Amino acid sequence: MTIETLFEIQFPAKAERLCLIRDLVKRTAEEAGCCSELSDRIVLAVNEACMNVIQHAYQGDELGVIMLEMLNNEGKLHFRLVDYAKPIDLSSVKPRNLDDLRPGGLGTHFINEIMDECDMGHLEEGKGNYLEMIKKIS
Amino acid sequence: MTIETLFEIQFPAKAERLCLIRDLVKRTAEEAGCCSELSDRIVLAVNEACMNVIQHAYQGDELGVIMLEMLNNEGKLHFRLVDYAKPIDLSSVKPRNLDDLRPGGLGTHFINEIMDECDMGHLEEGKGNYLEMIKKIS
Amino acid sequence: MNISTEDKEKYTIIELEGEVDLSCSPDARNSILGVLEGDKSLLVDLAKVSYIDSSGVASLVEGYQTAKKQSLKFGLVGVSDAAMSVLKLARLDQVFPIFDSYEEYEKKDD
Amino acid sequence: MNISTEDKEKYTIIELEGEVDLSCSPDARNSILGVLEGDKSLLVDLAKVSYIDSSGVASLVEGYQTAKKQSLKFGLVGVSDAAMSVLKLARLDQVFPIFDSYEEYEKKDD
Ligand SMILES: Nc1ncnc2c1ncn2[C@@H]1O[C@H](COP(=O)(O)OP(=O)(O)O)[C@@H](O)[C@H]1O
Ligand SMILES: Nc1ncnc2c1ncn2[C@@H]1O[C@H](COP(=O)(O)OP(=O)(O)O)[C@@H](O)[C@H]1O
Repeated sequence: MTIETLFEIQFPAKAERLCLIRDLVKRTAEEAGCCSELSDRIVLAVNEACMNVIQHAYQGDELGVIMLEMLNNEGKLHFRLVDYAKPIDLSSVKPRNLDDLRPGGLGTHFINEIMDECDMGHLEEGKGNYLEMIKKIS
Repeated sequence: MTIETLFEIQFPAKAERLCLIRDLVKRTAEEAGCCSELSDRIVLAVNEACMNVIQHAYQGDELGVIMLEMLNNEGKLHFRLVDYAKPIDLSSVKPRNLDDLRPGGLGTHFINEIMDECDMGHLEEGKGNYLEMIKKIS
Repeated sequence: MNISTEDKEKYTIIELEGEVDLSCSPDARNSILGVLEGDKSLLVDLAKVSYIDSSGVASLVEGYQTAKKQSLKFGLVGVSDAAMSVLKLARLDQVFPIFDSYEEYEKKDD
Repeated sequence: MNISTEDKEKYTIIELEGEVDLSCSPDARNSILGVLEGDKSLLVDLAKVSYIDSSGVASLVEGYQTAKKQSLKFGLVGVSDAAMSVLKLARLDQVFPIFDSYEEYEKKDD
């Protein structure tokens, strides 16, 4: 059993940085063996997770830092996203009812649809929050 | 005075990862205001520095990890490259005499030609090595 | 992302091009709501959208709802594959009026 | 990187395409030395090289030196801007025989 670390990146919690992160995730997913369609979906989910950290955990504070780690665990891609914001209310993290049309409330739905497993929690000692996502790719 | 962290990435010391790192550095340099020609030169230098870590510091050990940090310090790009290999012999790090033609010995020459400042040293307690490079871009 | 706007007799076209993400979806939103404030029906052309995230989709939903309130027409035209797969994931492909071309819209609008 | 090889009457062409970096320069080196072992003169076509690092340049230097020892011809053809700027930085643009085209090489070779 081998877990391969693909990368771990820290970047400022700014919308302008997301494009770069998408490229990084897309290329790395394709190198790990994903087809273009699958890597596009994975990119969408990871992007939404980063957006949520920027908008909700850091509430737009651009001094915030996001850590994203990507691993390949024998055909399962693991993503670990960490922020150092105040501990969030985990019970508030849920999509809107899709039938109740309004702008917003889709990000968590996209993540849940695309990823096979998701786990969100607080870091020790109130240091921040994490989101772990797993996607089987082969 | 503001120092902007652009990213910090950790990745396995494998030649196959370099393409991704080049893309990341190129895009980030261009977003920081470099023209295409300047960003190509910066990419070349950072790539050579990573190659040297892979080939000489880790001597091909692909379990090694490389950390690359990129900052924008008011128009000066700072790169900090860290490895966790055995402390290297700093006096051995020099280019070949360019007139003495042989394969190899060009990487440090490229780095010195392209970057404005370079500083290499050991991490505390023999934990590894660092290379800091600075390039003025405006 | 690039936004371009074109005024037709009966409606306005907003063409979005490139990546519609959090860094620029507020601009898309402003353009969309701007046209609707001017009391014009709106077609948003998504043919050249290579990526759209939930914030871009939210701008479209807001446009759709605002148009409805003002009894204006709102539609999407030439939706790219990249945009369509995101709309489908949000189950909005069944909500938005979607047209292959301006001709198709004009025919149905008659 | 892509490597393609073409045998002409008086020389062999190796065309390198894409990024010639540490992950694939050993392949370029093997191809280059392989042709020279076969006692053929060699032109390396760099027209489609978008990136070359010092390990790629080292393979060219090794080819140049090996050819010289064996009294074979070695040259570079159609060097792309990306490759040329790296050769210049290494001051090898004055060392390698460089030709704009195969015709230029053949004319000079007569
Ligand atoms: N990383 C996060 N930190 C704090 N709250 C979050 C986070 N992610 C999601 N949430 C909460 O879950 C809700 C739904 O998120 P989402 O489905 O992505 O839609 P939106 O971000 O458009 O509201 C958000 O409004 C927010 O309250
Ligand atoms: N990161 C490093 N760790 C250890 N030794 C290094 C490092 N970088 C360079 N060196 C030493 O400096 C020499 C010259 O490096 P360089 O000019 O890049 O050429 P090359 O890598 O082709 O030998 C290397 O052969 C090596 O001995």
